[in-house]
Amino acid sequence: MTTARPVARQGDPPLLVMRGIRKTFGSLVAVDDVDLEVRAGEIHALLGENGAGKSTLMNCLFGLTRPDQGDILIRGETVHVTSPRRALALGIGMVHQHFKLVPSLSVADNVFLGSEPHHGPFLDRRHSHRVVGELAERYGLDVRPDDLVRSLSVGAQQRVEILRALAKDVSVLVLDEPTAVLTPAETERFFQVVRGFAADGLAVVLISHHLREVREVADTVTVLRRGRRVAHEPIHAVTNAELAGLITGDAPPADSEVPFGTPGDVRLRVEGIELVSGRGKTVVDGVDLTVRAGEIVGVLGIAGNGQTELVEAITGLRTPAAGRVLVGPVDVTGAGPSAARAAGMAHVPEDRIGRGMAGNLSVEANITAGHLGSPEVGGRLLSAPRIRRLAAGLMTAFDVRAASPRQLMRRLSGGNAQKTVLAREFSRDPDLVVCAEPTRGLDIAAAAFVRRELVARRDSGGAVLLVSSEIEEVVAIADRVLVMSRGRIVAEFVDRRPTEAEVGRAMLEGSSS
Amino acid sequence: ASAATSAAGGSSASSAATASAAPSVPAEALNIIAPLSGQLGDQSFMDSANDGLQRAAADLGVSVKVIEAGADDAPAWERNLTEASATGESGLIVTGGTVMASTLEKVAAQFPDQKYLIFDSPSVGPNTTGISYAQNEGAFLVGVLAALITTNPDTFPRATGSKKIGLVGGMDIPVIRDFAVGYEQGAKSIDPSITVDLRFVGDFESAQGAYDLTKAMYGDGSDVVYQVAGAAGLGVLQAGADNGRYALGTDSDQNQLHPESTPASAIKAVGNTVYSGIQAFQAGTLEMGTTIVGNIANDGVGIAFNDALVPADIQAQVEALSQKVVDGTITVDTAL
Amino acid sequence: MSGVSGFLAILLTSLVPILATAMGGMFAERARASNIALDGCMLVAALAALAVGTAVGNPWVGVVAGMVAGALWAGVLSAAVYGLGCDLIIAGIAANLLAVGASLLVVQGVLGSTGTYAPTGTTLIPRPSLGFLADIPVIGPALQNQSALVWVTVLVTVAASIVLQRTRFGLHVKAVGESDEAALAVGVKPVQIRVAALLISGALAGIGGAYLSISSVASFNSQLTGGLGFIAFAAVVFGRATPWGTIGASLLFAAATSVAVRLQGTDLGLQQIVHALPYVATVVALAVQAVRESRRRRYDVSITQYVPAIIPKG
Amino acid sequence: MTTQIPAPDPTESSPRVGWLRAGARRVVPLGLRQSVLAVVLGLVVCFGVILLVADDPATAFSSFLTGTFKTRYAFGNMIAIGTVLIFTALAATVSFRAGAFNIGTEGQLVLGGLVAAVVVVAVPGPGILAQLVALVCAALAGAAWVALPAWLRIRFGTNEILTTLMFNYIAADLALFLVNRFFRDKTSGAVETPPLPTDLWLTRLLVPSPANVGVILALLVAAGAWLVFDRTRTGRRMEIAGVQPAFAEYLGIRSTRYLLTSLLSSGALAGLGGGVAVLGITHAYVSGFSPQYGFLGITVALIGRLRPGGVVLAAFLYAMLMTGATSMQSASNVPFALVFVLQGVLVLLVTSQRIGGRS
Ligand SMILES: Nc1ncnc2c1ncn2[C@@H]1O[C@H](COP(=O)(O)OP(=O)(O)OP(=O)(O)O)[C@@H](O)[C@H]1O
Ligand SMILES: Nc1ncnc2c1ncn2[C@@H]1O[C@H](COP(=O)(O)OP(=O)(O)OP(=O)(O)O)[C@@H](O)[C@H]1O
Ligand SMILES: [Mg+2]
Ligand SMILES: [Mg+2]
Repeated sequence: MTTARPVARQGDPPLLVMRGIRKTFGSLVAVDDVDLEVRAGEIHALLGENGAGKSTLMNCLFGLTRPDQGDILIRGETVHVTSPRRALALGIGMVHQHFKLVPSLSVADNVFLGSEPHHGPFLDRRHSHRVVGELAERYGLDVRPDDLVRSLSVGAQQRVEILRALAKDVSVLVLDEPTAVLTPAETERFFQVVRGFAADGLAVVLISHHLREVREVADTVTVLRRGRRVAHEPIHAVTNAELAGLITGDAPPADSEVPFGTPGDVRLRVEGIELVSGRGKTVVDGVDLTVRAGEIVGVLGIAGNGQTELVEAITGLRTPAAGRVLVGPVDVTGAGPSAARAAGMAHVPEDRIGRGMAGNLSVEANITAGHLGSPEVGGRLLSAPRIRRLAAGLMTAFDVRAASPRQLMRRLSGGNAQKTVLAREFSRDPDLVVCAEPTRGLDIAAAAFVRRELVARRDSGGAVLLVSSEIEEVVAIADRVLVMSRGRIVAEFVDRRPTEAEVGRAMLEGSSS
Repeated sequence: ASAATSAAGGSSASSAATASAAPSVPAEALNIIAPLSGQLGDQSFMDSANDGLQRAAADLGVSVKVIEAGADDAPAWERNLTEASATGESGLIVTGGTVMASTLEKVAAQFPDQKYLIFDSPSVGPNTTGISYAQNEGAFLVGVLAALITTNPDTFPRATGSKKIGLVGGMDIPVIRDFAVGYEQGAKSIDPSITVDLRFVGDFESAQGAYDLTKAMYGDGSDVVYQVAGAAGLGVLQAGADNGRYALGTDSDQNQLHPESTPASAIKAVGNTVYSGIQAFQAGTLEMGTTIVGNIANDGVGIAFNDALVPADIQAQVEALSQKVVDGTITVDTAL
Repeated sequence: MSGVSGFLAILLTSLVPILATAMGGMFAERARASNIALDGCMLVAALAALAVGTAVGNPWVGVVAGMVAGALWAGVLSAAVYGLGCDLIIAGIAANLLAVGASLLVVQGVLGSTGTYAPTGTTLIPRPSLGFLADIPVIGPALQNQSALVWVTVLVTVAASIVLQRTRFGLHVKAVGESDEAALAVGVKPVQIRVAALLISGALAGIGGAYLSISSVASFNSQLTGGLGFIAFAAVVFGRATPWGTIGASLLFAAATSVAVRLQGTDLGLQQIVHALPYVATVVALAVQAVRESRRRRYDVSITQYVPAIIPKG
Repeated sequence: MTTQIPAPDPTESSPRVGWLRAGARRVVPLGLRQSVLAVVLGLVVCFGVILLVADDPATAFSSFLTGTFKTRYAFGNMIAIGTVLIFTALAATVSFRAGAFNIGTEGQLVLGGLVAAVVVVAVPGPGILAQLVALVCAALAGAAWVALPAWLRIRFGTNEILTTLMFNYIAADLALFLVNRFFRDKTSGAVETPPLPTDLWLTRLLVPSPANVGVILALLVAAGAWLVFDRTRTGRRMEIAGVQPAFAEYLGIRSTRYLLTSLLSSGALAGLGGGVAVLGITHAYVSGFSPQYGFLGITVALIGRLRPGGVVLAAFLYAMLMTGATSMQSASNVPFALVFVLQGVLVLLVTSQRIGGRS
């Protein structure tokens, strides 16, 4: 039952209204009293730092989490979104930041998962294939209904996610960082599609970290900072600089200017590394690089361009199909992690949870795990007091905050877990540190701590290979920046700090599709 | 009615008196504990023993407590036997099963004043009386019958005259081999060209497995299959009924389970011998350190015919050979 | 009956308990709720089928009772896993132990029998005659007079395959088996689907169990499965939890049993060893499968995915 | 800047059969409190069953709980059973800690027992030497029997739960074959080796009970296990490899080597348990000498929280329940099967994450 419509400033009444939304996780307030209004035909950008609460807010809208407080209104009526199924029924669709697809099912099955067209108990595959085909055609999304999702490229998977939202006949469409994994060409095509949605009268919420993109497509922006809404403006009313200020807060960036180091001997030499995946795809295609003492070498690339595999090859976790890895003078190619470690390498792994720690062992066991070979932990038999002392010392030095050294590792927060990894790796006083995505998921203070530690290692004569997808971070502290794309090094910036734009262009231009 | 050559008739479990450990038994009455090496319910060996025990309880005024144990739990046999001995309250401990012999030997030595009766085993010490059965002789008789069946398809309409007979054993263990030897000898004494198909279920429990095995044996030509497979043997008898051939029962009279296809059962008169053992003990005539051998001569083993299927002349032929065993003209081989 | 027909006949009868059970196990496996308690489900089902079938006087009621009992037992497993938070595998092992204990207690405490429970007067599952069809060479004699449960199993197998491949439920099972996140995002509840899959696995194992106790012989004891439930489980694993794979693996293991039965007839004098053939076949099949899989993923991205610990250290 | 790598790697094939790729699996029960609570709850369940089936529940329950301590014999029995359970539970512990499920301890134990019975009479010289050689051979036999499943698991990731389980059945058939063919006591109708001469029996304690000096060996082995687990680098590395193989790999720990060592030790311990059971309890290889000691060991290991000390306590506790059940069986009409129920219930309760769990 529609009542008198409030006359909105920009004409139509908002299709979607979120009012006073609040969501806490334990003591953390992820979303704090946030309002959001989106009109039909509007593309509304939702901006904010990592952890600002964007995804959480949208998860509340989509029924993936229940807000502690606040109302959601669709076309002026209060709705209770209790589950994703309910959200879809209400005409709310979401394309998730982390894809939620079932790899072994077909595109059509994925698109209709949870609300399959059916005759009685049986699936009506003919119908679902037809609908998927039609939608794909209409919006120019290039996918085939019976392809298996696991055989699709990342971009195609994203299209499947979008189709899934569209197939439900939605009026509100949430796109959570949809372009993070797309190539520039894909991004461009994608934005055309999004404009098409808006033209069809959908209310679109777009989460992105790319101001340029946002400016290109969005009509309105809302900025969150630490769970609070700090701005809500038409896009043309704010400049990029103003937006950046709103996103990061008034405080200047935490890192002060890092001076260059003074390179010494070669500590890591990688020659012509090639890696082939199980399906015969070349993922690393002849990479050469060197890292010297007193130098941080940054390797940047969009996810999936071979960095992960390169690091695994360097650290001995993977045997390359061709090429050599020398740590100092020692050839450690294919000799396993223990050889690389013995040669003086430390490794801060990308997969912190799975590789970098044992969540079900104590912090003490984790932090001393790299020292089992040394006399610090006892003679022929281990000495419990010595282990305890070593662990306590490391925890203090690296500011690891845990209830007790005996606390389970998996109960630590992300930042403290990463500090534990650093403590274990750096305290072995390695000649060479290979670290991958060392600040992923960390808050600003923790990330700054990690960067300071990396610079400190360099300044005390260590060699650091920093593999990351965070341009800002690499540009800020690396002495040399290499850009990796499609398994090759496609650009190198020596003796100067490149601008983020320069590097970003290099990353995107060579990017795989 | 079954004309058993042994006194094993009426051994079906239904006739067993349910009364037993009545607390009202006077103090001087005989107290019997019977720790067994397996579980009841096989409608065969163990049930037959239990039948004898329960009849003793009903008729002789003794109190009986049967203690079962897993058939594959040797430590429990020893435990139960020792516990029973240690109470000192039991005038006679009855136990049984070939597998129990070595355990009893150990335990009986520790309780020289305790008296034991063990069935299906020779005596294992001065304070034990053994009852052993010439199962090879019983098997000999059913072997003779099996041979007569497969060579007389006219008399036995379900037979094909293949001159092939079978035996399904539970597991390939010595006692079962003893059955097999007697069975084969009996068959060959009728016609040396008869072949015996010997197969094993692998355990004494899986009736379905025995059923399939037997079915295969009929498929391979056996006219009649003799089961020596404990509880699994029910599958053999059922297969005989289902496949239009014959099957032979064992230990107890199993003819009535499938009267149309079970011409006879070999009998081990376990219940009867246990019963008379207890009776002798009460009368003070049970000699410790000796072994009572149940054979054809003393009706300890025998054959129970299904009169509806086995005509008198055939029964007479079996009887004739039976007599030869009794008078020593024929010696039945043994695997033990 | 020719040698081949005889072989096929035994293969079919050995196939029923493995295949029916494995088709159920397939659902559970596909939903990532491996039911290692299939053996226990079969055991309790065998007892329920026999006891109820005998009491009611109708073997089909017994089969249904067996399915219900099997499903109930899988329900116990679900409760332990999703209610008590036990590890799936450990709880499965425990459910198997419990099945032995519970069935022994019921046999003794309720049915008043011990060891083997073999009631008299039980009506068995009928063995339909095929009429003139029995004259078809080779196949006819093999199919003639097979237990009606053989045909039921064929139907169940077809139905289970269709349910998995062509129904919404099947799709949800597969989705849940691969990604809880993906399922949750579209409102499919993983635990609910897993419990349903487990219940189905228990019910179908119930058919396998009932076959052992009221199809050919009316008798039950706690050893009657002889590990068939585990063989069925191995068939699921070997068949990669796909319908065709599971059917093929079940056929393979049933064939091993059939071969063992036949080899016994040829006097090799190694009868105990022949008896182990189905178990050996299972190990060989699993090994072959693993070798194949490991070839395929030799160069693949290393798997760092960690199955979360069952329980933290105290 | 963007940070996410959300997409599943399309090159990685998704594991279809969940745990086929045997991953780490850790079976460490929660706190001591839970073990105690589980035992108490388990007994409550038993009491419920007893109430249902017993004619005289009070007698049944009291003999269940106190039967072990009524006679010296029963007590010795408890020690004897506990001794073997310590071995099999340590066997389970070693494999669980290494992240593998050795469900084949039963088969390893059976073959260990057979080998001990055969070797002990074949070794010339004094009894003690023969016993030592026999026990070593028993352990080797146990290790040998797990070697193939272990190798398959390590080399190809074969599901060791199923292979070790199948090896139990194969072991039973193999043992039957070997005894029948070569080692049978020709004077006996049962499948057993000839009774050992008394000087080859493990020295008995608490005569006439089957308790024997094997218990000292068991305690020594448990102490050794504690030392290895808690005080050596090998133990720590084994633990890391078991808890999280990827972490171990990253640290340069050859997790497969530790896994192999663990599984072989596990088999050896089970085989040793079989040797002790044969030389100390049945004094001959008797078909059925093991009332499922191997499977019971798994339960005991879990109740003992995968720690040697806990295992020792749990083994004796469990043995007490078993001897108690024996005495209950003679004193009442409650069947021994109750122990199986108790066992199942205990496993569920001990491994539950929702009972008595402290966070
Ligand atoms: N399920 C959860 N449990 C605990 N904390 C959570 C949960 N989900 C989100 N958070 C926390 O809430 C905060 C907001 O997270 P959210 O995912 O909404 O951020 P975001 O703005 O989407 O960041 P990003 O740009 O990195 O995607 C973060 O601190 C995050 O750690
Ligand atoms: N699944 C969850 N459910 C409820 N609360 C959670 C959950 N995960 C984390 N929390 C709580 O959210 C808060 C933030 O946790 P988080 O792991 O994000 O730490 P953090 O503040 O980001 O620390 P760091 O910067 O070191 O990563 C903590 O109080 C934690 O207890
Ligand atoms: Mg987000
Ligand atoms: Mg955090």
